[in-house]
Amino acid sequence: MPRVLAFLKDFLKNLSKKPATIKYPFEPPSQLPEGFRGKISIDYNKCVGCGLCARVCPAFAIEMVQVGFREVSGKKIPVRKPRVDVGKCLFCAQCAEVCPAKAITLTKKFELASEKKEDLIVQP
Amino acid sequence: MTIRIPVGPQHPALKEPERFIFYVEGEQIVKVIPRIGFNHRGIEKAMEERTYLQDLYISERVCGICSNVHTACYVLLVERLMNMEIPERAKYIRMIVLELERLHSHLLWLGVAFHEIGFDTLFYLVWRDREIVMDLLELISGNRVNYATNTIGGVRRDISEETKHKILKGMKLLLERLKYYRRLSPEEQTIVKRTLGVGPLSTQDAKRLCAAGPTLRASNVKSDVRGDEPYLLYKEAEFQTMVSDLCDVLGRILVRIDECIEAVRIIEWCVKNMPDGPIRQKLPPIFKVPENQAYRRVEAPRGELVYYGVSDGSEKPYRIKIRTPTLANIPALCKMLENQHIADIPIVVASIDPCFSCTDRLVFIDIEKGKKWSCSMPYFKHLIKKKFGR
Amino acid sequence: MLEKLVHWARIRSPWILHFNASACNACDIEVIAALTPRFDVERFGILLKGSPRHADILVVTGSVNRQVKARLKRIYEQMPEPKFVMAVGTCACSGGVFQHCYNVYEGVDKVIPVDVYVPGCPPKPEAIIHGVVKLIEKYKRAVGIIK
Amino acid sequence: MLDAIITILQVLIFPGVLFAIILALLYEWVERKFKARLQNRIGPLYTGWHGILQPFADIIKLWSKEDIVPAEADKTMFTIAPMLALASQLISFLIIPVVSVYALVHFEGDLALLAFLSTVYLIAAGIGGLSSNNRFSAIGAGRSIIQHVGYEIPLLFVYASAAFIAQSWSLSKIVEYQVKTGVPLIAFLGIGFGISIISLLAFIERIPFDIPEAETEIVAGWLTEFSGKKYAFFWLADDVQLLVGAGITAALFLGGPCGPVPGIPIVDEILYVIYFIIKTVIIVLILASIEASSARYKITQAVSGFWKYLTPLSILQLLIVFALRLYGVI
Repeated sequence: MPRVLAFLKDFLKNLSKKPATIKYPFEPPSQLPEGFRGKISIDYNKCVGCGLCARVCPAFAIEMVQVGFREVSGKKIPVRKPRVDVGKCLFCAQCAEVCPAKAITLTKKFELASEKKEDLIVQP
Repeated sequence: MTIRIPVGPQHPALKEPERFIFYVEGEQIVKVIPRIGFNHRGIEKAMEERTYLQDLYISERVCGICSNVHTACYVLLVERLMNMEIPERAKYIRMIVLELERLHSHLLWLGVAFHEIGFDTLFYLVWRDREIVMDLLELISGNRVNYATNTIGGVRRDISEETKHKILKGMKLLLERLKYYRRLSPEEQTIVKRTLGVGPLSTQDAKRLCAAGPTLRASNVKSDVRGDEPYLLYKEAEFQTMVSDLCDVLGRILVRIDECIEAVRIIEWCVKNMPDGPIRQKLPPIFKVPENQAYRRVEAPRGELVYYGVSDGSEKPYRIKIRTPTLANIPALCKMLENQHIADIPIVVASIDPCFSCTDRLVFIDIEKGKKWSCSMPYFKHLIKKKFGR
Repeated sequence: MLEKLVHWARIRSPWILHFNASACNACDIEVIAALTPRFDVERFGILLKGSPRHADILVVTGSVNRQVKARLKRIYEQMPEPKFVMAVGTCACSGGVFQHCYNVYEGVDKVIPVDVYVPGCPPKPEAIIHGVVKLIEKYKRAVGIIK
Repeated sequence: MLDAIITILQVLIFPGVLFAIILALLYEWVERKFKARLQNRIGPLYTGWHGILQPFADIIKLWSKEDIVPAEADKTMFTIAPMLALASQLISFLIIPVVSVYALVHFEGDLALLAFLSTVYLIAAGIGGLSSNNRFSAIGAGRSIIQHVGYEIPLLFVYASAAFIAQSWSLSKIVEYQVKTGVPLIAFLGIGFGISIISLLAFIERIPFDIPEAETEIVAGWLTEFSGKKYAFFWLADDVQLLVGAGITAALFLGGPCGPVPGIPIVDEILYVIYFIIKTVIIVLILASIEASSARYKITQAVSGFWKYLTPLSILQLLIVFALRLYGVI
């Protein structure tokens, strides 16, 4: 037998309950668990410039750019470091997983909105 | 007088850019012409151009709602291509994420369905309860929607004891809410008015038009890939295939709520029986797959999902073919819409839980001429023959 | 004085129109999730409108493909001035994982001008709210309320 | 001369147009906030105290937006429709007693004028929908008129029963009757009150009868093509409509602005306004809770429901009133 306004009783209970809303941005967000995948961060001191991250990146967000030269037994070898375009990044953390030097980590930073795309690039 | 009403690509009922052209007389629909392809991005082609590991993330973005089931099917496919076995614990973790995803997808759908019939408060409350699942998924994987937990050879993240505890707690809370919705939804008068007998699809029609997933089960056909061709550990996890004999939108609502309740049971079983051990077999980031071909099917939240793959010995797949449940459901959808009212369009279209971003992969449409054709099986065989000579 | 009132009203009542330009649904459900009790963007006066004629902010998700390009342009043109565009999700910013796909334009800004980019795959609802806050800041700067 | 100026001020400012607009926008805030709380949300929060200025911001923003007239629309009709809608509702408000037992405009038969003005609003909606030359607008306009045919008859029967009890077709006289006897008409018109609430929901186009502007079905119905100032007019008309509907219902069944007063001139009037606001807010809250806890009917279901259940019930109500009169209860 169908009932009219069957849900009303339950809804009226919500009046006395605290709203489920979290007042972001005036309150911190609900939860940011350990291992949240946010903006990429690269420790360029640790980075060995192997380029593995650029090869596995599914979104072509990582590009190896030349930052200088290194001398190995009299020869000049170009040193390359990754440059990340966060505007292309998928936050899949595959680069962090393959990095042999553990130079890449994913921070908890998720507020990435920007007016210009150029602001989103992580330069070495 | 027949009026032509275009619905989409931008329409509040369909959040996705799809177009349906309805021919209506007064308030009654006489003909439906679906026009898919607004969401075609060339995923299958892109998969051929990238390595197996990169493809994992493309397959995840075939559809954002059932993202994990796509990767699950993809990794099962690649593992079959490579004849690989994965550790026990990985199977349990995969199943937990898969079922959590089914919960999130069904709850999302439930909210949307209530929204389509104008019951906004239930939409808000169901989505509030869905946040329990989203929080758990974020806890397990680090992202709310694209979990990236599956990888070829296992899973990428382990589930700690603390997380297990939180999952069980969340499931208990959710079960209570689900039972509440299950009890009251078929009783509320306005919901019954809008869903009972709307969008009918008889058992024969459902079989004849090859419907899939909850749409098929709501037409009283007991068909579920998890039961028919068990993958992972669905054989061991005892669960029931939920069916409904209502053959209408209300049936689809009830089947989905029942499935949610069943998914909660499966998750609880997995969490309680999870063995210790390694979670993945290590593979190099770029690897080669021997020449082979294979297919896998899994039960996505929307129905049967099929991946077919051909490898040619290189580090990139030669061909990946995806068949998604929404595509299978579109003929049935056109049948359901016959002789319905304009007011029923949103709820009936929503009742198959359409996911057009899954659907639009391989339909060619000439934009200028409006001509449509698709990549057929003979053409596909021709391609294989050209490559392998068989 | 009147101008100040108008700016105040525009800042306080940004109505959005959501357009899915061949996205994978992930960003879309996060945009919708931002409306729901946990996040409740109605706090800021944001309402989701169905018709482009009523909206102020066009929220575009997804990598724009060839099919949808003309539609996106048309919807943008249907909106009354002043209008703003938010590109939500990595695909809308740059094409994301679908870069180099034959059917994809790699970003909303190739078709219509974009005011704020919100990267993320998908961005959390909080990140989308943050994007709106950024957009409001941009508007305030443009009309000279803040420097 | 002074009288004329005072009358003009009364019409334009208090308790006339300006008061109506401000009160209507406040009621929109009440409704939105209450619905948000039922949905376990907060609702508007940062615009003014708990978001009380939100509707004002919406209206001012819409006012300042570009005003587009579609190329294919009938320009004259498209422009007239929003004004007609707002004007019809503002005139209706003048007939409702707010500051005293008697309304600003009152004459024998003003209840019929109210019913007519509600039809004018529907005509405005119809003109707006049909002139914008959009399929969704046309469907919305058609639905709006069909629905009006459904609820108008039972509503008029209820008006008739109230008028019969007070022996007058004037809203102010009906209020006066209730003051004289000291019994609000809801005591006799219980069924009528229910019918009037349901019809009111249909009149102001809220769930479960928001069929003409059902968002998920036909975008925004007859409002689809309106933007800028014209949309602001309709938005405002919608809010004033809620106020007018609540006001009529309060006047008919709850004794309008009346209540215990000390008898000091200005204090009385302030108290009357407060009573009016309390009674109408209660009706708005009832409407909002029904709206929040039901789904939308189909147009066929709505109209057949009105004809099958509400019309016979309203006739029954009328018969009950006749019987009561016959036995001298009233």
